[in-house]
Amino acid sequence: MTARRLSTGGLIDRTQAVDFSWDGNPLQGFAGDSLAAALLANNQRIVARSFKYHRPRGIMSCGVEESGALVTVGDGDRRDPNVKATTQELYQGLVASGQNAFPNVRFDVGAVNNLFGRFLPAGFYYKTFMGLPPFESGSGTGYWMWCENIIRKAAGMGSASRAPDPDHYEHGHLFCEVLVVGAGPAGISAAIAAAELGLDVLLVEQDALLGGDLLGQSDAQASRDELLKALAASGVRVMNRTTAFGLYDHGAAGLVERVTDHITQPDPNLPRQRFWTVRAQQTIVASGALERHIAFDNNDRPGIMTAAAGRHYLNRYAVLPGQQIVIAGNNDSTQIVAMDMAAAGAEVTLLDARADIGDSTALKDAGVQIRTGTAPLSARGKTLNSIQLARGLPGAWQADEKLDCDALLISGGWSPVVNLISHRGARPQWNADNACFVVPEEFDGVRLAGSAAGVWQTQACEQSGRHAAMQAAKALGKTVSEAPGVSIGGWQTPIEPLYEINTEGRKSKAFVDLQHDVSSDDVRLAYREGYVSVEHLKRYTTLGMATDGGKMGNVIGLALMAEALGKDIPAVGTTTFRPPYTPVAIGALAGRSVSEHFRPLRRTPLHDWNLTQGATMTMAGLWHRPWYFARPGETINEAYIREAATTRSSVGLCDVTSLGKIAVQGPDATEFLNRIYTNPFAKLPIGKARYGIMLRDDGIVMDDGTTWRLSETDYFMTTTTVNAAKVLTWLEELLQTRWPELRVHVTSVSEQWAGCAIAGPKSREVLSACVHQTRAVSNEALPFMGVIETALQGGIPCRIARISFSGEMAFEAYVPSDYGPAMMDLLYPQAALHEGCLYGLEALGTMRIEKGHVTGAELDGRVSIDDAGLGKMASPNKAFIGSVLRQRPELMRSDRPQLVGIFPKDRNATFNVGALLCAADEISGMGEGWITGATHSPELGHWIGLGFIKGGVDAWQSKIAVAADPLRDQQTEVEIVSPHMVDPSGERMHG
Amino acid sequence: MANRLSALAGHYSPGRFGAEGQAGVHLSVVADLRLHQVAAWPDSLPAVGQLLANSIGQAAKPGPGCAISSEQGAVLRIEPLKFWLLNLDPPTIEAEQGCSLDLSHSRTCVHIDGPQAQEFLGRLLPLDLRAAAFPDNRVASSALHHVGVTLWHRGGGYDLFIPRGFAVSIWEVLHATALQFGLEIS
Amino acid sequence: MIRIDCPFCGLRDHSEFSYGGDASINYPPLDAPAEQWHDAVFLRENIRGRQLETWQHTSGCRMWLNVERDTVSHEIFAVWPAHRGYGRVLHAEKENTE
Amino acid sequence: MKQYSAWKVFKNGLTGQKDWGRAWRDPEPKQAYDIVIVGGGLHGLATAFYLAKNHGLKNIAVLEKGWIGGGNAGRNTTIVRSNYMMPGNRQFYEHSLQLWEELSHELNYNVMFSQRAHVALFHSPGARDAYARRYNTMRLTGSDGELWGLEQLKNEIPHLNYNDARFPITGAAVQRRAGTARHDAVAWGYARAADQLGVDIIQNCEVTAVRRDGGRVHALQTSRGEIKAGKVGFAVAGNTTRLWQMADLGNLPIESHKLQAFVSEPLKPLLDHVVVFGVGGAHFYISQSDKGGMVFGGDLDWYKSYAQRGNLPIVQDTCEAAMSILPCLGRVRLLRHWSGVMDMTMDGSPFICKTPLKNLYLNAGWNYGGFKASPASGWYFADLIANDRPHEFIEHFSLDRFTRGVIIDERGAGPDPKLHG
Repeated sequence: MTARRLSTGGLIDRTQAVDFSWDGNPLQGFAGDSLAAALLANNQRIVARSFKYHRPRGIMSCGVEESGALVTVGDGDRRDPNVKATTQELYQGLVASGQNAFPNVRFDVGAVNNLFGRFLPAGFYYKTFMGLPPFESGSGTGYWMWCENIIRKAAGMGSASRAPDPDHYEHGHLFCEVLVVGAGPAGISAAIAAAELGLDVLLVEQDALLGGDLLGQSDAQASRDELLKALAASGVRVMNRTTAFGLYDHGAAGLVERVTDHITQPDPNLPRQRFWTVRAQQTIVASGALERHIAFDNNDRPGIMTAAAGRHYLNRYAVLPGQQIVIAGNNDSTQIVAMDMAAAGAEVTLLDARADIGDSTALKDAGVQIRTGTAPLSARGKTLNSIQLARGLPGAWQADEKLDCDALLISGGWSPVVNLISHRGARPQWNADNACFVVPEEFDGVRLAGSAAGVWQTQACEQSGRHAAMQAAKALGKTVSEAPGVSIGGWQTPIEPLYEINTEGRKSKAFVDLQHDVSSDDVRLAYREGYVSVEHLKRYTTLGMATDGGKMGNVIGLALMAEALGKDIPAVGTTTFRPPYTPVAIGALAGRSVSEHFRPLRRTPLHDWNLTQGATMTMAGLWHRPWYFARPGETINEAYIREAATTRSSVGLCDVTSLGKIAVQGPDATEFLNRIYTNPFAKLPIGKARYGIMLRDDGIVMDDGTTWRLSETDYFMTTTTVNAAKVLTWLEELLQTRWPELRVHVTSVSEQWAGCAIAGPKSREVLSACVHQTRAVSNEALPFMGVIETALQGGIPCRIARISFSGEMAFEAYVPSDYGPAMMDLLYPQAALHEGCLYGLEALGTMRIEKGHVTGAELDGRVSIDDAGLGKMASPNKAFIGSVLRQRPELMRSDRPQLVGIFPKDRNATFNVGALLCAADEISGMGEGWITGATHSPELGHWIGLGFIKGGVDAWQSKIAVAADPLRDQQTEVEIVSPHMVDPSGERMHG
Repeated sequence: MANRLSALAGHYSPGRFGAEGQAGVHLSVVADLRLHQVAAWPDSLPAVGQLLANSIGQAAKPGPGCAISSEQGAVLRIEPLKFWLLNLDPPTIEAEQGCSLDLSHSRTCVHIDGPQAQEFLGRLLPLDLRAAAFPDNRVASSALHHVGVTLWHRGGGYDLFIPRGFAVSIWEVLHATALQFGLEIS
Repeated sequence: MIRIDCPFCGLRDHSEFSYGGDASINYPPLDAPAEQWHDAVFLRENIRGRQLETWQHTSGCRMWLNVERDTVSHEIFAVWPAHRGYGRVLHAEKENTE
Repeated sequence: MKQYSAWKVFKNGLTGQKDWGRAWRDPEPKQAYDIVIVGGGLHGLATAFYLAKNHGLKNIAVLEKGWIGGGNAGRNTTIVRSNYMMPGNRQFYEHSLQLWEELSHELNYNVMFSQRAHVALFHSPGARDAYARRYNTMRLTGSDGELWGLEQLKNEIPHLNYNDARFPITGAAVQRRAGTARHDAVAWGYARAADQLGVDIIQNCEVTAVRRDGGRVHALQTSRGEIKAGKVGFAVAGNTTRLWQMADLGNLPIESHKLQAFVSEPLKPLLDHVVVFGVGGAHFYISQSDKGGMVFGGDLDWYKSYAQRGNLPIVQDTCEAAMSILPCLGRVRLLRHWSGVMDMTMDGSPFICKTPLKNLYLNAGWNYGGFKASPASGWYFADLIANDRPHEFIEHFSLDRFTRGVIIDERGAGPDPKLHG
């Protein structure tokens, strides 16, 4: 008989029994329990195994600092590994199990590691596993990887599901004047005070219940009720089950709200968790303090927990942690714990390392046995059954008698939770009087209050909260009356710093970081090996790197290192706390941007129309574009070859909406275009379009497209699909930062217009049957590169340019987007009369390769205008963006790779994009060039390609190159030809 | 005249979705949006603003991030030198004064109201929508699910202008997010 | 989260903005000597501390801004439109409302 | 020389770990050294090691302002690969990978280099083609590389998102010899090995001024006194600009940006490869550490910064990317995120070069890629310092490449540092 549920008291609801399962066994708790409380009430002592040595572990705390009771909650694809049982609310049907153990946590074969523990000190793996033992002989990584395979399986903690997480999450945004973190006495007081000053306050609490330390006090019910009543009346927005996990620049905080983790069958409309981004003008952190452990032999035995945890289990959950309880500590906070335990009927012994603990009358009256100058030296039993005592002063202990007990409650002092303010860059300072790290009262709009600021007494914490609220209000420009501040501390008798208890020469397994099995000997080993800075200590021993973030053990580790160095703690330093304060589900941080909504899908106005016509889609940036329109039984290859051939012989229609479209307007629009394009725009007549290339500042090609002149001051620019946003931003940057004298506005009109290319010898016939006035598209009215604004039948406004990417006579027609499908319903039946077709990106690619037109595959950000064979478009008569740096010597070399066409020597052969072009006698090394495009050319009747090769066509006139593609075991002899492989003189598009 | 086809046509159906009880969020699609952009130069901005205000019978142009509206239409100040004119054609403007541009088809407008409309939008937009910060007739552009959108607080509800190509995707996100509040689509 | 007080839109998250670069660079005339262009395009003072930089409010009013910011603490000291004409307009309007 | 081995571990287990001495000495700085390397990160330590090992040089010091390996050495996602394509980069990173393969033996320190394969996912024919060129270049220059089709990928990594990904995965480009290593161990291993060859590793020694004697560096003023130096090498990552300006050398083609990294709670084996993906404007890489944490990262924070603190938008972006390819990560919890300061250059490539000062050498500008490069970086920087001329593989890693117009930009992103993440 050890831990047990009391029949009265606590904040649980005894009318609501809750069934749950632990390691396959049905157990019962009550509504209001945490999983840890329910396990304790059921006297489950061993609930976990440690990381490295597989030592049995029990419940060690009642909160986020837990390093023992890590369990797996849920099963199947809703399995959550590494859950701290102390923070998991119990609900009907909860399924929990032990982890990192086989067959179970009570009997675990992995515990054999504990026997070999002497061979597994900190960092042992850096010294071995390199090669064959015993002397590490060999070479390469094979032996290590063989060992690693075994080590990986042994390491890790819980096991995550490999199935997709079936739940959903969301992100939300909050704004407030004051954010208060933590709803204990300090936080609630701060929130009320700030609200009373007229401020918009948000109070967040990680626990399900508000009250903080009051929840663990035996006599605080009334004062808690009073505080909550005042809070409810104050207008403060309160969020419980919400952890402020990180503070970021400029008053931003990250919160995670656990919406349904405590519910058996949640509303499917609710997300499992919400990630909130808060922007607060002022932040008050009242995140409390955490009680520390002490290092002594077997200090990790189930049955040992912090004193405050014991008190919480008793007063909040009505679970008495033992019958024979020993409480051991070095500060005043253990006394009330002892009295509460005694009042609940336990046999209580209070050990205090200090010789003098002040007035102990009340303790004695309560029946508590007191031993001053005494501390636990060693714990006994697989689960605690007794302790060996040590007497004397800290630093010089002597072994003393044995004491039977079934629970040991420890208080090694208190660490204010300064994590959040530390995220912002505030450096904690060591306060020797209170043996803890504290931070400045204010740092960049963040203030601490209550025990987070090192204030120990409830009343003082409330005062500290009010003071912080006043200061925050003052910072926000409110006139406030001064509320006195509260000084750090508040104990009757000073704390006696105590980090480790041992006697001279005695072997012990005393843990500093319990979750990672880092012992006091490991810290001393790190010291001997020279890993003495905090960062080295932490990384070498893994101290503080576990899922509890070293909340209980970090200070002990620092203290032991300081002792080894013969220095004080500040000389060793403090570790930097990183967010998140407690671990946060990756799903919550991703919110709704997952699966098909990872990024929005951009649809052209013809999207649904294309699908109706049997389009198979492919990606182009965020867009979906038709890839090909397979007829029944056709493969992709058959489809694109038919589409390209049909277009060249008759007519084809293609959705070109995704091209970027920018309205360039204003009196200086012409001058602007003349500066950004390499070729001249000054004399482009109204009603004409021109192909243009723009360079980056460094002279490399940025983008290309056509620009149509609609009026004296009005242009319509197209860009490539992928670069549309980049080009717009670039133009805005130039106009607003470099050339403010130009009166030009640029506006994206990509979404305004639906575009269709009509290409092929029959294109004019198709178009003329659809426009309002047939004459509008005659050769005279609309010559090559001509532009008109007209209307399609049914009065659909339409702008048309006669431009060609395919090399055929072709038009691009644009109508306002909502009319896009209507345009297709006009064009497609007309095309069908000529046995025309719809074509997709694949056929588009075929035709542009045949013509040697470049796309993003060629213009990859490393290619100069000369490399692309477009050097003639760089005007020698004007300066433009990039005109100076494009002439740097390496960029002007004649042996640079240049754009070429590629034919297989054997016309039946093929090659792949991404193959390297090599000289026939040297198929190795970096190669002479590479292939950027490849297709079957229906026009030529064989495979063709585009690519770059050193020196270009001229250098390879009579030489055979090899397309080397070892990735796909292919090697093809190729001829290098002009990139203009079909209709090089351009008769068709002009015709 | 051919009919306009909304980007959302075929992608939603009216009805009642999600959590039971009173619907917290109402969504509806604004049909046949008429939207022109009118841009001015720094020195002509006051005059152009005045012209636009007059065109809807109002006395003064809207300041940054604000809108003015009347029976005839509305003027939204969306960028330092740019206005959106809703529901009427823009007055003629010389190039020396500025330029205008028809953007009627470039945006899909979804109207959002209902008792939890503000809370709902708080799940999606990083904007301070508290009454003091975003009163009626305020306009803000921001990013919603990686997409640049414009929000106009109008008559207790909100008009959300979404780039047309993203309308379906954003609609799906709006729909999924609204379920927890109880969603009514009309 | 850096919060930038856009002169047009008000205080917004930096995720609505795109960082441009060093605003102290004076880009030379388009036909300036190559050395000048080299220095402007490739060299950076890379200040550790207060620097002048550009941002664009891409998801907001699309204005290019000059921002004076500390590159260590991320504190922002001033924000104003990069284009002086925009600045004049917004300043005049602010005067009128105040 | 105290050799580490299984035998030593066993023996010390019996004798209470009494026999382990300092991994490296803690010497007082001397008044003068033949060579002083500033920066006790991976690159500086590796340089010192190879100066002693390959070139037989003595009288070398490494000055570190804090603790060795405390900068980006300990802030990266530990990925090692050589899938670079541009001339110079290709040979350099391949040599680095070869050095990695023997590093634990060379240093007698287990750096845990695990060649578990680097799997770069692609989602479109265009992306596949771009990888094909890159990986063909690797194959033809003696490295390894493969293209996996969807079926093979599903066999190797069955729990990627093949069902409802916004950008459906269509295959992967794979380098099997690539993998991960234990970052701290690399710093400590180099330090210990260099120390055993006589290099003085001096921690808590900050350079506060560079004393010039005309066109030479005469001495370095430090927080531990003035140290004269025959030759000086800078290898200080995020602080390059500060030292450069201390030497009164003007501006560099470098901007400091920060990059965040992330680790989850430890889990039993969940992912056996390094998986990388980049599509739709996202960029993401993930692997699992031997301890069980999922180690991952994404893009730069997009603005210039010297702060070693992350910010929320990138946390969100990165987790979105994580979920989009490994949807089982939804319930896995992020344990920590942090950030490092990167020397971002104008073309995403580094500098290992001579400087305007005769005896000053520069090693900088590692952008994202410094961890994998560290062995070769040290190797070639040592070679440069010892021989006073660049090896042909690093000829392009010079400061004048922008004047000349040499393009070794692996991304083709152009002269904007933030785009080279």
